[in-house]
Amino acid sequence: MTRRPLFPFSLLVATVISGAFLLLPLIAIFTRIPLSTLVDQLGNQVVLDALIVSVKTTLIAQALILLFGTPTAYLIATRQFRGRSLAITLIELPLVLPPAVAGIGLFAAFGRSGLLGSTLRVFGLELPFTQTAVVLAVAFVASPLYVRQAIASFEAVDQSLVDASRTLGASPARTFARIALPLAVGGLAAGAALAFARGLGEFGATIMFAGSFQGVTQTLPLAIYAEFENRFEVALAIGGLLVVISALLLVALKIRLPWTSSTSTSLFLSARSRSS
Amino acid sequence: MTRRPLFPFSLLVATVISGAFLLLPLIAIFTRIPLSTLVDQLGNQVVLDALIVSVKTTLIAQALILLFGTPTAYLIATRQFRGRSLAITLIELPLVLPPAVAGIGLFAAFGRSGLLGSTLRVFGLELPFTQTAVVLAVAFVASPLYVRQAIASFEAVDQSLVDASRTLGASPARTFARIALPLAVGGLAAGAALAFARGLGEFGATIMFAGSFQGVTQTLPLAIYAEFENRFEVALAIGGLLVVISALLLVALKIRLPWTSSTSTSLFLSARSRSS
Amino acid sequence: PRRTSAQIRVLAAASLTNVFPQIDSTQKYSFAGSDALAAQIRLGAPADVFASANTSIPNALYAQGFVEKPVVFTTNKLVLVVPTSNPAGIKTVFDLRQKGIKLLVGTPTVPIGIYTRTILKNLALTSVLSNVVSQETDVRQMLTKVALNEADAAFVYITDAKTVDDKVNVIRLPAWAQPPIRYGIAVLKSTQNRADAVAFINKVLAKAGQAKLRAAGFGAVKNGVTTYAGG
Amino acid sequence: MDILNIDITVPLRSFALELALPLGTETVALVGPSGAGKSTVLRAIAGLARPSRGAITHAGETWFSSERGINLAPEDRSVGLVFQEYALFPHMSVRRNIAYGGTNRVDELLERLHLGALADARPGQLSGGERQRVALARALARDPRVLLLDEPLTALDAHTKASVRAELRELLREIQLPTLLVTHDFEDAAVLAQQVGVIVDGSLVQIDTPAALVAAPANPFVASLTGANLVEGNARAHGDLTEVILDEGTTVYSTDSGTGRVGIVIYPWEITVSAGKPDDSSLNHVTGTITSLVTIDNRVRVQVGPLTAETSLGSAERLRLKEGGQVVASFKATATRLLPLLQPPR
Amino acid sequence: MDILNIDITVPLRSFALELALPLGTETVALVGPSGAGKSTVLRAIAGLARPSRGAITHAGETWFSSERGINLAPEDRSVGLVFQEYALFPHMSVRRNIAYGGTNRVDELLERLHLGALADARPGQLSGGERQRVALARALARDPRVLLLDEPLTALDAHTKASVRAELRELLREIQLPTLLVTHDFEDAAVLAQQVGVIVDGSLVQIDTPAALVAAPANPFVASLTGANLVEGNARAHGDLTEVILDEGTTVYSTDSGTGRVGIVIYPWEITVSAGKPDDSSLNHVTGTITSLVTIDNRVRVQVGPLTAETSLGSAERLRLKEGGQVVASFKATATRLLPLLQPPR
Ligand SMILES: Nc1ncnc2c1ncn2[C@@H]1O[C@H](COP(=O)(O)OP(=O)(O)OP(=O)(O)O)[C@@H](O)[C@H]1O
Ligand SMILES: Nc1ncnc2c1ncn2[C@@H]1O[C@H](COP(=O)(O)OP(=O)(O)OP(=O)(O)O)[C@@H](O)[C@H]1O
Ligand SMILES: [Mg+2]
Ligand SMILES: [Mg+2]
Repeated sequence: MTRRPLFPFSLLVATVISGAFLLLPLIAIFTRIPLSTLVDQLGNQVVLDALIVSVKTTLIAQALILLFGTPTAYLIATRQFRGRSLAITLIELPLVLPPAVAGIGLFAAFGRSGLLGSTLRVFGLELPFTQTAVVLAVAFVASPLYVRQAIASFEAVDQSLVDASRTLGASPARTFARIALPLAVGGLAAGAALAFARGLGEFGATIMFAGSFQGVTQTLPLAIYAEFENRFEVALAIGGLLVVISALLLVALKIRLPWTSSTSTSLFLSARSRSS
Repeated sequence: MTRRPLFPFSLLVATVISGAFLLLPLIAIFTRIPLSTLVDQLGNQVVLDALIVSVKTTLIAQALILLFGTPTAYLIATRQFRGRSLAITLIELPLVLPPAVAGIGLFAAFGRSGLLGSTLRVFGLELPFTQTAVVLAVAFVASPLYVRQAIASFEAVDQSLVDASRTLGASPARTFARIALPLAVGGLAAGAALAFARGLGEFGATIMFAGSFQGVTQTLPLAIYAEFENRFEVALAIGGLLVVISALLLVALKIRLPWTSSTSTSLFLSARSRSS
Repeated sequence: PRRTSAQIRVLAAASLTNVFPQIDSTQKYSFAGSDALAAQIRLGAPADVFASANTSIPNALYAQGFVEKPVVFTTNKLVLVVPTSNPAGIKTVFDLRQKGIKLLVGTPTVPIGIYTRTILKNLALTSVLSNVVSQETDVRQMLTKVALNEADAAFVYITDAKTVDDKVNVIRLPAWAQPPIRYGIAVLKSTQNRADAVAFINKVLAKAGQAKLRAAGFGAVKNGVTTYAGG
Repeated sequence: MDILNIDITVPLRSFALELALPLGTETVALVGPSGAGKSTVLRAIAGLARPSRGAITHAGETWFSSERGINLAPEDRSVGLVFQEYALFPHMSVRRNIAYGGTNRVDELLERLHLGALADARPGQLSGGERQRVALARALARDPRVLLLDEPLTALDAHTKASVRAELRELLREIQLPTLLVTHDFEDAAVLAQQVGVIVDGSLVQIDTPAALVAAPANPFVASLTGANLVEGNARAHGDLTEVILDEGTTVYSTDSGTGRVGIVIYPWEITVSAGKPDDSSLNHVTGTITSLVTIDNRVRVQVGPLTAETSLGSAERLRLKEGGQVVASFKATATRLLPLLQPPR
Repeated sequence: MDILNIDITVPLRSFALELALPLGTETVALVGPSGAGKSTVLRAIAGLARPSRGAITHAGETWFSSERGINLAPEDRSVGLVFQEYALFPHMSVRRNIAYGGTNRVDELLERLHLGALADARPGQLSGGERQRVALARALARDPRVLLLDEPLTALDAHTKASVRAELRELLREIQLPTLLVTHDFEDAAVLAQQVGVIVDGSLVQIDTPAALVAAPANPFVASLTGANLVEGNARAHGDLTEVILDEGTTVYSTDSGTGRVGIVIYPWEITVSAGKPDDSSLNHVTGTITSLVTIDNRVRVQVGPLTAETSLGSAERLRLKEGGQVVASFKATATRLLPLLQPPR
């Protein structure tokens, strides 16, 4: 009888340890920041500029990730082809790049002497050191997280609903927009949240590929670095601000659309029936 | 009739653009590395040291992530409690920290004058600048990716199988080990792959919390940084080596256990229903 | 009688990456940006010696009680680097006045940025700051970008420039305009091996050490101390 | 002698399940509409759902008691639960699935349930009937003292159902355990169980032998479950009999008593179809056109107005029944059962 | 006149589906064991599965032709497909589900299928029967020229199935469309369809009216589907008759011809049960003990040795049948059909 609670107890212990490990550093940062410093940052022009750049570039990057990542995920999720598992691995690979290497990779691909450099120059485009470069760097490091989750979410859409849509006269495009997309939206939102969090914290590839110029390419993480030397507390306070903003955004993203809870049972049932 | 193929065509275009965007930087890096340099690196003592440190710390971090993250995910996946969605958000939050801030957070939590500093000192532990610090830094940035996926995988295990195990006389611990774990293993492996990739590329938090001591805390990404001072090609070559190693490991992780292919669909499907 | 010395931990500015191990290969080094190292020290990092690429950081740490009194152990010089292909055709620093040049400088919050602004002021060239496309925190990043031919020019330390001289052309700057760039070194207050730490600093200050530094492009300290006092 | 005693309340989403049921070594079937709470009964007994009130005792041992704060974990109750979709472990062979419940009798059970040849197959490779047998073997491997079967036949093809049902019937008879069997299907209940309990909206509305349920359905649901015609009308006393004016106009008589709004229950096989009013003892006659005529086995189902009558293939041919034809459907007053209409029939 | 012409081969995992079927404005039911390829037929017609060979034409328009390289997309074929689990869009109201197929007739269909009150409900809030009606309404909203129903009744409770089936029968009769209906259940097929096609392992083994299938099942599967007893034995000629020695020993006679290993098909309602050898024209008699006795409706199923006989409740009571009692099961030689045993019966 005394042995019984051992398992739930060890689960709890492991959870407390994991939770403490992941949260303590966050909490510790806040204990180092005088609250007044945190609030003051909202009046600091450098921080305000960086905030605007961060929000703007992250939102544009996010939009691009959704715009290109969603169809990519849909294609991979709905088509059977050889090398599918390899394709998913390739999508995951950018995650492994150390940030500076990622930045160099972006230079080597999209820089002025990069693979596409001359092509881009024909169109009058020079990407490095522009806000576009920030967007590309963020998109590069964050999109694998979204695309991977999106593939799983689209795979989870009941195929018979897609088939039903087609037999009801809907084109593949209409089926995607009216059926697959609304039904996958919960998983897509979760993936977008991960990508968004990663993008907002992105530093290494950005400073390499886009540089750091206040009001143009200096995002919040870059501003933190610039402030390290001078005013350590200010740097930390910007970090704190970043955490608070991201937490609010993540929670907001978690607010699911109204119908998703009611569909869960029926999806579940049809899912099971297919598996059995 | 001409309008019909527009949708599949635009899917394909989006996929080609996404794929090119994610792969071009990788390919471009390799075009910059003379193959001989890449091979030479395997004889470079700095690289060998760094490779050993990287493999060792990443494996230990991975083991810790699996050891603590798996029960955490199981608990969160199987218990209904208030603030569950908040708990998942908190787990995602470390992703948003710029790496240097994460390193500072680790210092502030586990450093000598950190929150747990005095407690750790009682046990004679001083973490910063040790290999343990590398492990912690890697675990901190990589574990959210694993835990999040693991929660989804455990949620996807058919509840009736768990119930069946209990009515057949199995304790919760045996049910976890013999039913939930084997059935979730595909998803867990995918999550572990993501975390592994992220951990192997980790730079910012490591250099801050663990320093860059050759043979002790200098991982491959830190060695790349150090070699920038020295020989540019060598740095890139190490980056290329890292990509090759990771790709091999990721593909190896994708080789699923024999029965998972048949259950993978159902896991996915039921996962959706509960998460949405 | 010499006691057996323990390995000490040296936190040193990234520009010292190659030279310090040449001076003493037995110690444990961690090379990073001086500001990041300062942050680590403030957070209680367990190390023994701090070698910074400037004097203001060690002085500030000294004032805050984190390190003993720092001494200057070497100096450095600013140079302008351009890619070997030199697409903007920059021959001298005055060519930076052309419009549309992609110029990299350090941010005003890091030493390289402060020095760069000083030298530009001395040269009456502050107008070229309008050509700046990025204010960087890390000299190596700047060098990498120039080496990759992605930026047209950058102000960096001569010692860093030397490490990639096959990828960049170094344009020297007039000596009269150079700001004093002095590297400070100090023992950490929290060290457990003060004797070994002092011994290491003395090794750097000694003739052999200074010779190695000069070979790497660093400058000699005029009227510099040859033994570390601390305090 | 009752072995398992159940008296519980389980709160559900929109109502509470309330059940008091003593069980000996017999098979009791639970039937009822979807969502009535049938599975919940089994889950509560197995320890997978926690009642808010009451007690479950087995041969003197308390498995659950709200008063005494006892709630044994599922693994500590000796029940064999067969899930509706069988819930076989997909990653284990048939043999390992069975051994999961207990290793002593694996070979015996493999043989007894004709699974020997399939011992090394994975559940995904089995047919529905084979899966059902594995699920049963696995539940029995635990040596359970109570057997709970949740719709064991629903997942089966119609053409295998009959034979699996016959096998299951044999098995239940042999093992002599208190058995609760949930089903949607009255025919399954009738074949497999000695007693049939009808659960509607969480309440046990009737429990009796299958024959008794057919003879006297206590409510409209039971009536429609057993295959009866159910029509509505207004009743008033008429001498010894009750006169009921059907909503569609016809007047019929019943030996049951009742007034006001009532449901009228008549089984198809108690309705005779003839060309004109027959010369027999039937008191009730409904004249109408045949709207549908369906042959099932050797019987013909004839739809006349609101009523379905059943007649043999032979007499249907003799009467030359055809759709659109005018016929009289006759049935006795004794075969016309009346039900109070407490709730609108579903 | 045939409107829809199907002649296709679809390669499946372990066999190929081969089907040639012309269809007028009638309902054809497809029955067969699980995995036989029934759903694949519907999917191929709807354009969701691509045949490897053949053609599908509708009133002169080619939907698929391997020769001419034509393969219309599902949205360009005018079919209404009702999926087995209905596949209603969970994120849309009933009205929007129906309007998805076409907006012209939504209100008419809501009314016609008694869904007016549910127009704003989400599928998750509907009962099985309601969902089935929504699925049907949605398929009809497209104004389809062919209706395909995949097990439309399987997901329903037993007690609602009969009424939903009757409604569906009415509807199919009204709309006058070529209709293919997949089912596991011969009774559903008999009620809803004019013709029943039996598919086993991808081949159409028999297609005929329900009554004809019962009268002359072409193979063991059809026999067991229609509810027959199926036993095996060795046959040889015996004058005009065929003499069959059953595996269990008894000798029976059949008017069908056959030699060697055969399957013997006898329907339960063609077997009479009596205490001793009856004085009637039955040539075949099997003596044995009653192993099971089950009452269904007003009939009693009596298991005697390998045979199930069906008798009325009245005669069962008259004969005082009880389990373990010794009886004789008798049936005529004309009611004893012989089948070649090409493949081992399932
Ligand atoms: N955990 C729960 N908490 C509250 N209500 C529940 C829970 N599980 C199920 N219910 C509800 O309880 C009711 C009874 O469910 P149950 O599964 O027992 O029905 P059932 O009679 O077995 O139905 P079916 O024939 O469809 O299997 C349903 O209305 C269901 O929505
Ligand atoms: N895409 C496919 N490719 C190859 N084989 C398939 C495919 N889909 C199904 N099958 C196989 O084809 C066979 C027929 O499947 P189908 O769904 O048509 O059977 P069914 O008769 O409808 O069965 P059920 O009654 O169980 O619904 C099955 O054995 C199945 O495993
Ligand atoms: Mg149930
Ligand atoms: Mg099917």
